[in-house]
Amino acid sequence: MDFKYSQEQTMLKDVVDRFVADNYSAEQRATLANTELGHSDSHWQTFADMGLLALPFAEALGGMEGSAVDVALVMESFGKGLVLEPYIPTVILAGGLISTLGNDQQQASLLGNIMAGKMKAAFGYCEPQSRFNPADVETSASPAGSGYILNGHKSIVWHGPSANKIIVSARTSGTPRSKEGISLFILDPNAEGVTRLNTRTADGQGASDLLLENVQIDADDLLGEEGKAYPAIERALQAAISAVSAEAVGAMEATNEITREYLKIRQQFGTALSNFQSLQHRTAEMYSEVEMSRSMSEALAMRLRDSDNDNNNDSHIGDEDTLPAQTTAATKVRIGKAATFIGENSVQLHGGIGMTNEYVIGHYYKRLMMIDILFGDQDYHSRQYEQLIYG
Amino acid sequence: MDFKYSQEQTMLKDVVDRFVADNYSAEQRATLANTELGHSDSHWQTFADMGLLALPFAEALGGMEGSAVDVALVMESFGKGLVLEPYIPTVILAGGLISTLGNDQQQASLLGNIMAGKMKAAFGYCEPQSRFNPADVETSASPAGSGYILNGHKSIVWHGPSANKIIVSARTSGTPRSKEGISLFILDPNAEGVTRLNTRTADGQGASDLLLENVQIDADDLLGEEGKAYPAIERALQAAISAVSAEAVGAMEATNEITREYLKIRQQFGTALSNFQSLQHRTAEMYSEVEMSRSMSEALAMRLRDSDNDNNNDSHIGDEDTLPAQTTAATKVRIGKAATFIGENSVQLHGGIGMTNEYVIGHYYKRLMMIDILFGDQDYHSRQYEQLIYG
Amino acid sequence: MELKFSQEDLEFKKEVRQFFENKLPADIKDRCERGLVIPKEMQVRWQKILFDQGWMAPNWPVDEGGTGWSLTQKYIFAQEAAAACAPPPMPFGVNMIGPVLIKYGTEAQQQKHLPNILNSDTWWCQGYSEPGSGSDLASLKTKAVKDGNDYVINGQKIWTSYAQYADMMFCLVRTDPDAKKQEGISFLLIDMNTPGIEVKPIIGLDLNHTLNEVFFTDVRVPIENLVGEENSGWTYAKSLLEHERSFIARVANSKQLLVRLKQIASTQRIGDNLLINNPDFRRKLTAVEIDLMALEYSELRFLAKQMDGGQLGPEPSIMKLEGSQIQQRLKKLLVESLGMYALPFDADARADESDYLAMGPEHAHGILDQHFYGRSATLVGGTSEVQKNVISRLLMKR
Amino acid sequence: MELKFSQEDLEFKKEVRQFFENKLPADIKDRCERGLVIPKEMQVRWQKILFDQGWMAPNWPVDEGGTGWSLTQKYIFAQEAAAACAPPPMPFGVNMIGPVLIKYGTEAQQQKHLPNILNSDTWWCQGYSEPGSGSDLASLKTKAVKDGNDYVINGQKIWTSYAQYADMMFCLVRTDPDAKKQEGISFLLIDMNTPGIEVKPIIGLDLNHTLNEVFFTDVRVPIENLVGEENSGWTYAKSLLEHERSFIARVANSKQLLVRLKQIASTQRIGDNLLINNPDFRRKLTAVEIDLMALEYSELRFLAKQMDGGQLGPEPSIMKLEGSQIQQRLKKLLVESLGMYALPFDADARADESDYLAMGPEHAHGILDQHFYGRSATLVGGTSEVQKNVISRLLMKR
Repeated sequence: MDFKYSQEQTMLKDVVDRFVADNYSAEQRATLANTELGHSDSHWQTFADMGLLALPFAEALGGMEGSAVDVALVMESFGKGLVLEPYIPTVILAGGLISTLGNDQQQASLLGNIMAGKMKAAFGYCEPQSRFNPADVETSASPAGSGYILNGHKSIVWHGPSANKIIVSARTSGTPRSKEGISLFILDPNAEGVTRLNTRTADGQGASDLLLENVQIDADDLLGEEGKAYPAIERALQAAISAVSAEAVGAMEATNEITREYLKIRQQFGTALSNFQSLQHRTAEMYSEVEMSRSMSEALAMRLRDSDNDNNNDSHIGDEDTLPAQTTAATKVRIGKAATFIGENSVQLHGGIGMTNEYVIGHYYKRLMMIDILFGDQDYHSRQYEQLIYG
Repeated sequence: MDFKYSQEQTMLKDVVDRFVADNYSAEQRATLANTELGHSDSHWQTFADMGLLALPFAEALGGMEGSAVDVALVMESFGKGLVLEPYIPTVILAGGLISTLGNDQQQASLLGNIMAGKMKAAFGYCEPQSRFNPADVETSASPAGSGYILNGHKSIVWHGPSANKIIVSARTSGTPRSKEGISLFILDPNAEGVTRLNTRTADGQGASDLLLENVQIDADDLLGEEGKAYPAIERALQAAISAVSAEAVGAMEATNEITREYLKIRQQFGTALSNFQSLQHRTAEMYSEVEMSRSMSEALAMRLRDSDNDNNNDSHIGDEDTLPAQTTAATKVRIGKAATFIGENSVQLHGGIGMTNEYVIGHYYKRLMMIDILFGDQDYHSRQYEQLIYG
Repeated sequence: MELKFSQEDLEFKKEVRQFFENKLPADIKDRCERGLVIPKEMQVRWQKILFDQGWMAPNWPVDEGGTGWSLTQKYIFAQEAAAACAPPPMPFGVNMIGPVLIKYGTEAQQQKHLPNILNSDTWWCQGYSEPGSGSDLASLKTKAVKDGNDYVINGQKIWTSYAQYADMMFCLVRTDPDAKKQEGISFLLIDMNTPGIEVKPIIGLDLNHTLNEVFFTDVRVPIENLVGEENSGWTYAKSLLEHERSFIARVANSKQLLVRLKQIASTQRIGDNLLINNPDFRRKLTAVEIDLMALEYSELRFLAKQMDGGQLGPEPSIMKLEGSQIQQRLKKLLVESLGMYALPFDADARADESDYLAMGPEHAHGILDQHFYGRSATLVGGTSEVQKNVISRLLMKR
Repeated sequence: MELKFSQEDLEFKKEVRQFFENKLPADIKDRCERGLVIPKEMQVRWQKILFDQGWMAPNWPVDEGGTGWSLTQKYIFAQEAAAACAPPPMPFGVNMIGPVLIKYGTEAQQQKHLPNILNSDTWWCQGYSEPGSGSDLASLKTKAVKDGNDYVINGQKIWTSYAQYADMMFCLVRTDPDAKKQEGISFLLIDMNTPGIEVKPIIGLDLNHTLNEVFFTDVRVPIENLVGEENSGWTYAKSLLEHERSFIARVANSKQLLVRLKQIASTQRIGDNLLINNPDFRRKLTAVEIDLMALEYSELRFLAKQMDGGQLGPEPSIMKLEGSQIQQRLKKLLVESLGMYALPFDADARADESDYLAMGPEHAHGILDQHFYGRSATLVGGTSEVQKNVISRLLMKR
């Protein structure tokens, strides 16, 4: 039992930390966020050069065979600087699905491009009525010739605007909320019949709605077996939740540090704010929340890594009787609670300056708030957790 | 619009306040609680002499025609001293039911005795499976000759041990949780077939379970129409919730005052505890909770009084669209939350001495905790509230 | 104890409701309902309608243009205004400086300013906070030095709401640097067109321009613009805060938020069901609805106390504390109600003034604005922490 | 990063589980499961079984009678003990004074006391708190004055758990009234049979007699009962507190409470359904279950840090803070699970030693005891408020 990074991991962490320190000051981030793209293609290329875009993929495919733990340490550093590049959508979601379900040709062409930094990708699994349920797919894919015709509405595709390819879920059979009958397709967002509506999220990232009207998809662009995609979707979302949880931990730690520094400097009533007991206690609670979150995040990463490797739960400490899906849901709930508490209180403890767009703390708050919603909010994952236990 | 007591009400309040001040010091209460009976027959006679036992009954029956507001002001004073006598079970519940449903003969004999202080009574409506739902009645009453035979188990009859008569609900028709088919019977707890198991509640009051085995009930002891008792039960419980809410307000105010006094006196780290900001803030929150509770309690009392008099909601301020049942449920939820918060924090702020049976604060805590459960906890009444709105 | 409207009250209520139904312009109502910032033109247009009706200044004496309403009528008016989604008048003129001038202003000041406040020809702003003085307002440093017939002002104000629109500012300045901090402060009226004033925008979390920094460099303000006595400004500022306290809990506004939340939850789908039927969401809604009910009865109870001539102690602080928390809970639930559609918040769409998001349900528009701006509810007008300090100080004295 | 048991660990776990299955007496297990106070006879009987097994003192060095377990093994042992509802050994001897004597005691003190602690022949109590010194322990006033070969003790201790059973007390006394408050304190071993000691019961909210006041009137304690140096007692007391910190969050215990809660909720009826199927109750259960999971991983993470030789900073305070809150939430949910049967709490039945309530489901017995006693979790060993002070002090220094 240990929670230490290996030597390789420590090296990786140092490299990513240094990148964030050098490139993600509050000012640098604000400049980047205000560009048309909203992030940096040059940073993206740097990620490729650093090997980050190849991190989770198999060595045979040219990847680095990194685990969920490795991804988590990268994401934690990203969280500290509120990194804007589409790492989770491209590498973890789209990349993860291609790596799990893709045929040799798909893996070679798509993953190769992703790892080289030449392609960004996204995953469209939400719909207006689905809220957070990935099995709620009303978008239809009907056979047409050797391919399919897609009709429907995929909503809030994270980092859709910059994606060269978007993997979308569509129903090839089954009733609207059945886990059976869901298929994945590799969509060219510029294809005929696709209307891509682009927007920014409150934390400055890209998002798209896709209106699909008789969109023709080649048979080659079916990802995995027809109608059998759900388990891979679930697994990809678990990996994304692990990644975003680690990001939240990094962001929460930074938020707490910035807030404590502010309290030490800001004078009111003739003394530093840090001398007021009620504010001291709040910082203690905020610290405790991030510690609990870190424990969940690291445990989840190990859990997912180990469940990739073998299925023997007996030897796993602390969750002998717990499925990876349960640990995932619990982590999202616990971290959502912490993120909300820390985000809101960091603004409150800053007072007026926390309410401004120019100062950095509001951006941490917004990102933490968005993370609470992303991939399902606390209610959704509490219910998921209960369904796993009580059916 | 006003929240003032009338002159008569102020006089009544002064009399009851004086009684509590003279007879319910912490020491006096502890002595009383340790007697076999657990309260005082002499106090009970004083209540009769003061007219309190006749308060809510019609003038025609010898009562004082007092409203829910009058009852609330008495109960608030009782709450301040944690009065132990069975006022709500006898006067509000049993008395209320007899006054609503009783025939002339029942009213004359039973209410006369109650008002004179010669009879204590209780109301048995819970059962082991019913939790807080008064419509969940599995106890059966089968016709036998001109009367009935009762079989079943009524549980946690508040102040059952000292009651001379216990009104119990039993099913004469309908399915187990139907609101139709519930009848009320005036039970002699010493009748054949009745096993009365007596206990004390955590706040030092009496409670009984009644095991009913082929208990014969005369036709004369049916209270109201057969199978039609539910609306009267609901109304009696609303009156009891209003009364117990006012009691809670009195108890919470006393709790807060005792706690603040303690903080001012108790020295730690070279200064009074009242100088620590985190404890100051807690007292502010505790104060705010009791203020919110008082508003609910007083509004509920007025609401019930006015709905007794007419059914025109339009002119009622603040709850034009709200049924009395909704205000009742909301009040119980709001006051349960406040009572729990104040009770627990009063112990916490006292530290060690708050954990002792000898010191008074623990008794306030226990009473407040019991009030949160009595007649339905926060979950139960939240759900009741929702059912009234959403069906 | 009585919790009923009189027949007159009920008739007044009907009249007020009809007024809002007939006179509130649809475009203004729509923005207000969505929680969007109201542009100056709309704000002034609406205030002039109120002025024409004679209802612009319920808190002023009748002979200055007030309505002569009882507290119950003021309560009814506030309820109906919020229920109708009518924007409240900008407080800086009618609710803040107006009453101060009526009480402490010279006749010349009154004649010059009160009519323009009433008919909304003058837009006022409030120069209180400074970079170094947030909760500790009395530590303000902006200096006014007498020079001939003028005060010369140097310093900086911050968090000045709508200063970019303002014609006038009422402003706290330090006139005696050697006195104890509350005692060297004066209360000045400053024409915002005076040379030496620079207004710089502060963009908020909601990406709107509501707040400003205001810089003063050798700004000359005629001595006749001093309100009351020199160095007694703190007294007037405090009296003004008292006026700000009525309906401080914003109960009527929260009731409207609750109505909106229920409307949205009744249309927002979750799979084959509606959000309003989701027991988790419903329970949060019930919890806040019940807390709001207690808050409203408290508002009524404290109002009744005032109507009886009773003095309020910690009550306004309690109402501010609870009221601001309930507002924030409601605004969070509105965000939560949107599910994934809570994410979009498009700065570009804003810059285009297109105002409407490119995607998502129509009701999503404005909810994040309102939520982000609403985080200030527990900060402005005394932070929650300061309110608790005040409450406990008053309690511990008892 | 690794979160797996080794093969040896898994075998150890099996061995420990079997031990509890075979050796824990059913009567003791039953009381412990219900949350009832364990009488002295049962406590000692069980501790002697642990002693026979060689498992009485996992924290002692092996040559003093310790087990030589790794931290992982200690974690496993604590988990299994709690899951089996085995009462933990009374801490005052084996976990508190034992390690102090091993580190600071004279050889004579060690030889005299350690064996009797290990075999539970001596029952110890802790003389720390005084009426005037709660959170501010170092302000203690009980005086020890040297007189010949004795210290003469006068003063009073309070909240002394199980002093009524104790043979010995370790006690903080003031030996230098003029020194700064932490510096004039000495650490003494006191035979509870010494003349001049009076133990008076304090009955708790749970109506049990766990706590006591202990009065000292001219109590003579031989100088050889001084531990370490005179006036250095604060150091030893602090080192002892460090030892108290392992598994301070009581995760294993809370997991057992959760199991019990689910069992009860699975039998408790609501009408024609079971409580476990009630969505409101279930959600509260889920919330605390998830928080407990985070707490457990935190315990493991901090344990791993210690195994690596890392120094803990605010972590023990965090664990105490979160752990005590979770315990209280679980105990409250147990109360809530009973519905109306949470009301009875029969002092008379207790006085009769009949122990069982006259009514209600069998599982209701003990739940209120546990709940009321559990209110002290956020008080003893440093209140939640003190823990937050400690955490923020450490953080602000960074």
